[in-house]
Amino acid sequence: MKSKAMKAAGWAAAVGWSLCASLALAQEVDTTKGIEEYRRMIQDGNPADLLAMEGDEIWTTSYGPKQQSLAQCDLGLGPGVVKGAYARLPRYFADTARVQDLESRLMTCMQTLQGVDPEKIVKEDFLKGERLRVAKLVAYVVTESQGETIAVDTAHPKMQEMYELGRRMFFYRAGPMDFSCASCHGADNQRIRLQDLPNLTKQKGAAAGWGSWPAYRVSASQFWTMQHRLWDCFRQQRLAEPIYGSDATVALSVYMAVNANGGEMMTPGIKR
Amino acid sequence: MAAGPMRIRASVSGDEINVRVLMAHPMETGQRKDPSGNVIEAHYITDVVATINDKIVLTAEWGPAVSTNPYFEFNAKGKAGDTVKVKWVDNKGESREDSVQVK
Amino acid sequence: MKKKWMIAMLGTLAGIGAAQAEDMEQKFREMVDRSFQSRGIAGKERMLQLDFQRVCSRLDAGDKVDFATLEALRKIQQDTIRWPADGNFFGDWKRGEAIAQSGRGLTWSDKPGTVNGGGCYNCHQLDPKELSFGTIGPSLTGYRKMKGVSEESVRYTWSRLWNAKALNLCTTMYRLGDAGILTEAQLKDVMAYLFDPESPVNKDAK
Amino acid sequence: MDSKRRTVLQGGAGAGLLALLAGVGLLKPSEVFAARANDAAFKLEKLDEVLKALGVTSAAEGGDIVLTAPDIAENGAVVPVELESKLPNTESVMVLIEKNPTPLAAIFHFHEGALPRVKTRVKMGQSSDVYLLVKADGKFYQVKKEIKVTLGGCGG
Repeated sequence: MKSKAMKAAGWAAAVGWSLCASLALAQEVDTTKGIEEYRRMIQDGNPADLLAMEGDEIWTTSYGPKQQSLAQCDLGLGPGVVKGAYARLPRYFADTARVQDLESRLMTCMQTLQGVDPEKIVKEDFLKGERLRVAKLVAYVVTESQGETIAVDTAHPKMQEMYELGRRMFFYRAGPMDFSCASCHGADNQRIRLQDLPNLTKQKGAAAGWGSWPAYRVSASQFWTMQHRLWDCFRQQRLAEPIYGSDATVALSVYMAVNANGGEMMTPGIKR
Repeated sequence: MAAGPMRIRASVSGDEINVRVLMAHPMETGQRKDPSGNVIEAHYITDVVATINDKIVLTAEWGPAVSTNPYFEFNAKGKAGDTVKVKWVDNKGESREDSVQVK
Repeated sequence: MKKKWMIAMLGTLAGIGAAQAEDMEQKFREMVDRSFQSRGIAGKERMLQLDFQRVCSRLDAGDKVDFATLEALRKIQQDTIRWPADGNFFGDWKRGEAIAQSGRGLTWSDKPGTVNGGGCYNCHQLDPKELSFGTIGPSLTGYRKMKGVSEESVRYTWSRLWNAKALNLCTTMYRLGDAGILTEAQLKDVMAYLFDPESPVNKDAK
Repeated sequence: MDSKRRTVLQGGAGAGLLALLAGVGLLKPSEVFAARANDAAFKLEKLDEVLKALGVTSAAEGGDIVLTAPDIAENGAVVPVELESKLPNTESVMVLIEKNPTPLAAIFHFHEGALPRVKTRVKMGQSSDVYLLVKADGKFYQVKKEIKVTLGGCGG
């Protein structure tokens, strides 16, 4: 009979609390080939589809102090147009006079159409409260761009400025480990443990990275938006917390998305 | 993720249908702890029933080792227009049923 | 098409005057200031750059930095190196292995007082039996044989762990000793993991 | 939209739940009390005890049954497995993961009209032998496969 502690330890690995645990494996396993086979096998049935279904309902359901749906939300292609919208974000929006990514834009729509206070969402944690609603909307919106070509318009001067600010943010080293985004994502063929790190400074890597997020993380059983992904990158860089929807996060998204132009949107992704 | 919607996709090929089911369910083992060290209560689907035109074709018994947000796929004799119904029941007595018409 | 735009933009950037470059730098600093906040043990002050971090960021981004500037900053890093107080470089390789495997510490989700790991496997191969290793840094499998056990090699390794920036200012390798990521005792354990003939890093290396 | 009905039915425990199941017409009265018929086996911690509880006294190796799974799983929380039997009169397939705290993961019962093939995802606490057990014509058959589990990306 196994002890309770042993049982707990056995499950701990399976459910991902011990993220740093790692098992020494027999060398003869062809790791790369095995991992590729694994990744291929989990592509079917991405649980992000479940959130996308909920997001679809949320989009068309009246909500908030104003009891309006988001059916008139303009994601850049005109009010209510969702198909293909994500493949063209971030972009400059004249009504807010700002460059916005999907999540900051959704907050604008929720504020103007439904009367939901964006400050409340900014203060929440990921996958909680209103921010979970945003995540479900994100799952829906990005699914509607699956298979589209990434085509971010850089004509507006504000977009060019945000690209430059994003580039600077990408290479910005700071904190106790002296890391920047480029420390992990600035060269080809690098990986942390077994995780491949796309080179986001080049088109191919940027398309692979930008094009496969937001994604469902099987290790956490969670759907992560791009804001969530960036937030956790900064956590692992040992830097301070980026504020939800802040300009630094939007600028980084502009940098990645523009570098990815011409690539394919494979959203929502599914990751280990 | 709380228990929520189910997504059923059913497609026909010859005289067989392929059914793919995705369920929103935490599938908590009851042996996991939250960050403050409290044990998270077991919560998992125990039984699944799939019918085609109200006739049972497949039943399943699950333990907590089925992955969170379960996915499963099966094949059965059938044709376009058939109604595929899937229902689950969990250890807390919650249940959910969804159906789809084979296209 | 994207390339064309990039070139056009680079042209624009090259064409703008020093005043505008200064303006962009100001905008960038303001953006960082309003975009980050303290959380847990990760205070907002972490967003402030040290001199060498700023220069290395520019270098990484493709700017030209003159050699004298880099060399002056490197010398400052070199002066940070401290040798073991008792003159003994080696601890316990088994503890060293646990430190190499652990990537914990210093994030806003870590509680104060968390024992930091070295995170070595995130970037390096060490024990050849461990298949989950990163490739950002070079493989250190068979380290003892690779580097030898001369005093020079031991001191080189210690300084590399204490502050890798002393040898290569803009390396990705963090300053395990200088930045207080590992304690002196932990560093000794990692040293043993690298050098001990019984450590799997060496024993199981082909 | 694929799903025609989306309703969460909140049932009570015990008799209420069973009544509910019968009520929606999914279960015939005779099956009402068959819910997780092998309940006890799911709670056992040792593989041989589980087999005993399932009534398996002997199982033929191999046969026309196939367990398809990756050699290595990048994350033990989601390990894809495909179970297939080509044996006539296959009644059920079972997945057992030897080193899990409770080895029995799932049982699929095939009724008239179903083809004896399913795909699903299971959790594995560590590298382990995984068994596919098939019941056909009242007899048991088994195959096993070792699946290595790794966890990477320290810190998530």
